[in-house]
Amino acid sequence: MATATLIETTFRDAIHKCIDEEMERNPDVFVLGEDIGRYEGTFKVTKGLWPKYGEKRVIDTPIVEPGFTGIAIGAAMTGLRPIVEMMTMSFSILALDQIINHAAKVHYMTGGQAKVPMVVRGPGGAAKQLSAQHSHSMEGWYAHCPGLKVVAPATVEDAYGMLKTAIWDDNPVIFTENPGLYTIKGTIPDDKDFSVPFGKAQILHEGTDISLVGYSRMTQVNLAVAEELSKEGISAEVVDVRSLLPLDTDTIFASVAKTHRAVVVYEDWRSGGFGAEIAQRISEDCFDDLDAPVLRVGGLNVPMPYARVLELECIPDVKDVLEKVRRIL
Amino acid sequence: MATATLIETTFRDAIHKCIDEEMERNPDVFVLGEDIGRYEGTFKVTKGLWPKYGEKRVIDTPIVEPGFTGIAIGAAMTGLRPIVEMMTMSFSILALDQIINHAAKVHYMTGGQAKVPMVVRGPGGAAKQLSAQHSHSMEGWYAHCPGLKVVAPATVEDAYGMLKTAIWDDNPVIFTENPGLYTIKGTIPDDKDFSVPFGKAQILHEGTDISLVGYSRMTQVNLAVAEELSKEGISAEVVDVRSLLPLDTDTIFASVAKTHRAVVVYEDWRSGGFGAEIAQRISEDCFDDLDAPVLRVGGLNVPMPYARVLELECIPDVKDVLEKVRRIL
Amino acid sequence: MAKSANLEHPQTPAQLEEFYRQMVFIRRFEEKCNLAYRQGKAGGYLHVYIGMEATAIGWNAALKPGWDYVITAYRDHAQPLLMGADPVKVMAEIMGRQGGYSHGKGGSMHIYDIEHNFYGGWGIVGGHVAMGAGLAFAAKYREEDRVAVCYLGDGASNAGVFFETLNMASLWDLPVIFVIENNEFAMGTRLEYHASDTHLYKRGEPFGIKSERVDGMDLFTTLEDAKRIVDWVRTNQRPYLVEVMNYRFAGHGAADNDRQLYRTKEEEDENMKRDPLARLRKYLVDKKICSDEKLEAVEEEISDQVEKIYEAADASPFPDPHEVYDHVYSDMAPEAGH
Amino acid sequence: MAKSANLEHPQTPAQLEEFYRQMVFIRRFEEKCNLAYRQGKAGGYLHVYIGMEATAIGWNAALKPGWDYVITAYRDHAQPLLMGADPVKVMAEIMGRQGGYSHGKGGSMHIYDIEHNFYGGWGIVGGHVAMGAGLAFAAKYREEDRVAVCYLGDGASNAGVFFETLNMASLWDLPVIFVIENNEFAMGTRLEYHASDTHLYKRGEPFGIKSERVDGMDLFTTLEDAKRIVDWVRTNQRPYLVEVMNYRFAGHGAADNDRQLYRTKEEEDENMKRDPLARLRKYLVDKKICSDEKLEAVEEEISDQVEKIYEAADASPFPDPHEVYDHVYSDMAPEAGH
Ligand SMILES: Cc1ncc(C[n+]2csc(CCOP(=O)(O)OP(=O)(O)O)c2C)c(N)n1
Ligand SMILES: Cc1ncc(C[n+]2csc(CCOP(=O)(O)OP(=O)(O)O)c2C)c(N)n1
Ligand SMILES: [Mg+2]
Ligand SMILES: [Mg+2]
Repeated sequence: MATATLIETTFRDAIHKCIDEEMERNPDVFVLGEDIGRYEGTFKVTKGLWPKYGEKRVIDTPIVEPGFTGIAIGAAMTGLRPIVEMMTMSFSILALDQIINHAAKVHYMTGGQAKVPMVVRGPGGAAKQLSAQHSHSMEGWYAHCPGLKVVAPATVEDAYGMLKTAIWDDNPVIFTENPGLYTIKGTIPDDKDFSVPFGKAQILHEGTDISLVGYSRMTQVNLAVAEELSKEGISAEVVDVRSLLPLDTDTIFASVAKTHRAVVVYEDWRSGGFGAEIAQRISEDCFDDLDAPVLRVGGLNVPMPYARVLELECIPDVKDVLEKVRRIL
Repeated sequence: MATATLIETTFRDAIHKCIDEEMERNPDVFVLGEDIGRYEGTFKVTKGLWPKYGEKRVIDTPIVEPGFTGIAIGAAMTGLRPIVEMMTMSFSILALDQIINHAAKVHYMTGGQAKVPMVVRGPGGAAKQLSAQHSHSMEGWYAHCPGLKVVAPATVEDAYGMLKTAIWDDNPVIFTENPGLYTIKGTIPDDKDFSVPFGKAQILHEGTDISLVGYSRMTQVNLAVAEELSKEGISAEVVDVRSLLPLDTDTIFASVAKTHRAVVVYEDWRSGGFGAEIAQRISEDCFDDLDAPVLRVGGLNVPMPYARVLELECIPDVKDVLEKVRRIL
Repeated sequence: MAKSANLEHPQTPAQLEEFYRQMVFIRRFEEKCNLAYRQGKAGGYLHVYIGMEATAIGWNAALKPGWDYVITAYRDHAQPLLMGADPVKVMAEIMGRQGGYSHGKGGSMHIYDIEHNFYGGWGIVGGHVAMGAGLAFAAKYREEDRVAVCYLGDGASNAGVFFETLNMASLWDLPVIFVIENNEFAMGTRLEYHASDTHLYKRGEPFGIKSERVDGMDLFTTLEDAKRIVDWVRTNQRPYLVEVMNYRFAGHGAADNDRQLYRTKEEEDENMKRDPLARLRKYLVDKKICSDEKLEAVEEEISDQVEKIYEAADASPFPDPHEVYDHVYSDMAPEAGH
Repeated sequence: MAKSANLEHPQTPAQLEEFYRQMVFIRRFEEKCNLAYRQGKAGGYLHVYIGMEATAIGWNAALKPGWDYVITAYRDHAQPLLMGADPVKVMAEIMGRQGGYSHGKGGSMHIYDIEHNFYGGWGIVGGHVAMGAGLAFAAKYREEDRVAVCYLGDGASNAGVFFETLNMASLWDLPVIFVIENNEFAMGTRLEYHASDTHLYKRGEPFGIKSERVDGMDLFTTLEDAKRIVDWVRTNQRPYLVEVMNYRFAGHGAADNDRQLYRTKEEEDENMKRDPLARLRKYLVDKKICSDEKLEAVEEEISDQVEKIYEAADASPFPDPHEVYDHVYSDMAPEAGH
């Protein structure tokens, strides 16, 4: 098996490249969303697509998340493959009825007659001082809803490869991009057919003393924590969950079986976030392996405040994770 | 302290009576929702209020959950106390932006200048064969969102007393009524000033061998399980959580400290439901007390199917709880 | 406003008989559904189309079978039956059986026959409307001359997503027809109590959408209106909004036994005079297109047919419990267990 | 359409000078905000009102201070300043300080001054519109003759909840005025690309709501229109929809440096001729109501004032970290910690 050349790029550009390639490959793929065409997208992910593919396949929509998401679902039921950009995932709250009550249930309610090969993607989580209404982490709620697949990549390679899988998938996929990741650098294979399957967690840093389990930007935080701990001679294993639904518990449990300790880290509000599910799975299934309770680090249980000093209080960081790690080491 | 006379009534009538009394007491209290006036409400909870209070205070709305919820929030910000009936809580999905992004955040975003003394209530969870779009358990998602209070009574007395608290509360309260509870019988004190505080779980059946933790209709299932177990000489303690946000972990942990075993039961989809949060709290905080992993019983991770035989597969019942109990006893 | 029905109708006697058969069939089928519900053979929410038949029949006649798209809400038995669906599979679905279109997963509110381009069958009031425009979007995207008909109720026409969709349908020139079936009630709420202006067709106008109100209880005018509008939309590749005035004779759903809470017996009787079935029958007999005996024979034949459909559906087994996990995803099973 | 501005204006010289002061104040305040943003003293999203001042000033003048309600979206500095808010507290909020109206929790998009009946300050496009009707609902419920003014953008006027609200506002006779500020753009999307019919005032018509389009760049016509409409709504206890044609001179938000992606320099220059501030100034000078020197003195005075406001705001400390838990609830703290 020949190894593909590697391309250096950013998280943002990897997503862009993936969309571009799949639009080239398959005329059924199109993108729609607010300000994604002429204005190039608020986070510039779709920059260049409108000049290249025209307004037929790069569609600037009015600011009506329920409406344009519903149109995408209808189109997808006939076999088209829309990629819906949410300007931020926070705004997908307005389209939840369409996503959860319609897209997610079409295959089931039709008894398998219809499929919804649609991707809903966009920045999810806090950016910088966008306040309470623009900083939601929505992926946990989506991951609770059967019929959806939900992924939250943390690396450039996964952004590229998992979006490929998302676009090729015949089911509705929620693809969340933490805005803090857009500028991170990494490599992707120079291979249009490269993809990263759903339902596989990965070990990004091997370790034996404690498992740090997270997804999306929190995996980057966990990597920094592992780095920090290694200076103290503590060997942390970083488990990047990356696919919330389906969830790869095998990889997570295997790590905990090895380390006997785990901290689950997520940006979403701590209470009732999907990290509770992951943590409880470990608590349930690894009961005999655990030398300490599974701890969690989540966002503070408050609406996101504007002032930077308060906002930084809310978003989990290295210090917060370290603090929990030390409690059980 | 004189004991008030007890009145026998049903869950439905207790809610009705509470609303009626509070509308009588306080002219700022009014109700709005679909078909609640002339048509008496689909579950007949508001029957009789329209003739008594007129269309000014019992408002039949168009079928526009976002719109009328928003109007209620605006009115509440000026100090009125709307009770919004969702015909079913499933439909509140359409109003999530108004509830989560607006009502829940008003107090915070205004820095305490404005309050939203609003109650959103209605039947939540599966009724009978209402299929995928009408059978949602929404309370777990609400309980995840700071700024809301979320309660899920399981008994007639709590329906009455917690709704009093909800109506008196200056914050937005989600009050969920499992449709399977409407006809259960019980007693309430003959006292208009009676109330049940939020944030207090209760022990409805004392026991020493295992804690069965649940809320809403699942508490009734747990009571039946405890009954069943007692025949076998097993002493189960039934912890009725009833208030999800705020959550009374003290009572739950005290029970587990005594029994050393717990099963958390909820009707919502198992994966990512609020039961995961409750279970993980126990796993985390009662680590040293636990003799077995905390297990969970949740709804199957599938959209609710129509056929009764399939629907009954999905909804947790006595048998399902017993099965989990036996695994850890 | 509605046109007068005093026309020379262009249909042949054979066509007219066929329309009569369709109408009787839907009426009997729906009556059987109501009966099945009362007997506990169907559950959940079940909404019949009795009284409104001329609308679906007239519009169906204007569409290209197997080509154009149709979508509606939960009052969804008539459309698939007219589009070529297997009535046994429709009835079996209503009865929650393995042999139903969705193998018992959908029920009365969620009938789909994708093969015949009937896209359901939806329970959230207003929720399907954007998807209806999405069907038209797909036709346009593929440069096919399909038309999408999206039915919705008077109650649904207040839903925000409907207006969002009107705007985009017009902005993007989508070949979609919004058929508002104004049957004067949204469940127990009378039109006047839910719509600030009861002329619902006006709602298309601010979006530059051709919009009009027509009678939906007269088959002949409906046939004409539908043909005219469908042809116009196909040719002009623009959306259209039609407010169809009809009336539901039954309660909102099979469980609604409280009609007196929102309308009087007198009002119902008055509206029964508009019964599309009785009117078509009278026309056929008056114009000597069919004899009374002939029609009686047809009616009996159809009653038998519906009976057989019911029996065949009832012979279909209930789903097997393990099927609960099928079709959550197209390519994987959800995690099992409680 | 907009009326001509060639009127004899009824305002006294003192009133006119006061309007000029308001307009200069808003202009300078907003310029200062943009500067603060560029200097990293403000963050997040920040949207200024430059170019649109005549609208808020004209409408504010028609309202009863301390009685009527006002609500708007995230472009929300001008309204509270006009309604009596403490400008230092507004600026401090924009800078995320303890001394801000929301103690730094809201920021530029979420200004509230409930004491003066300014109800925000909202980030979800269209999301506040129903609440605006709710304010009017409350006034009516209490049998007070308050009017609620609900501003929204051209982009927001496509949102479903707006139409739901129009219907209920009319159905329930709510004294609310929907002021659509049509500044021709929704972020980077030009009106023509988001609205199928660009005459947005038509959207009130299907609901039986009196609806019209007016000029929003001329202070004098705005004063007249606003007074006429506010009085009508107060008297008739019915909703009203006004489409106000204005233009934002700045980018969508302080971070929008890509105006050339959606409009040309020529177009901007053309619209700058409509500048309400320059026009009012010219009028005052031409009609010899104020001398050029006088106005320059006023401008300088206000620049100083804004500078002092900025400094006072900047002197306010940042919130203390523990404040993060305050105001989640009115009566309890949320669970603390990560
Ligand atoms: C979002 C939502 N809210 C409420 C309901 C409950 N509901 C079901 S049908 C209905 C009335 C709809 O009336 P209309 O649109 O006129 O259709 P019709 O039943 O007359 O055909 C209501 C309120 C629902 N299904 N979805
Ligand atoms: C529901 C939602 N979708 C998208 C956005 C992002 N967004 C913020 S402002 C804006 C444009 C709104 O334009 P308009 O309503 O015309 O108001 P203007 O900015 O011109 O005052 C958009 C798309 C949002 N805040 N909320
Ligand atoms: Mg109707
Ligand atoms: Mg605008």
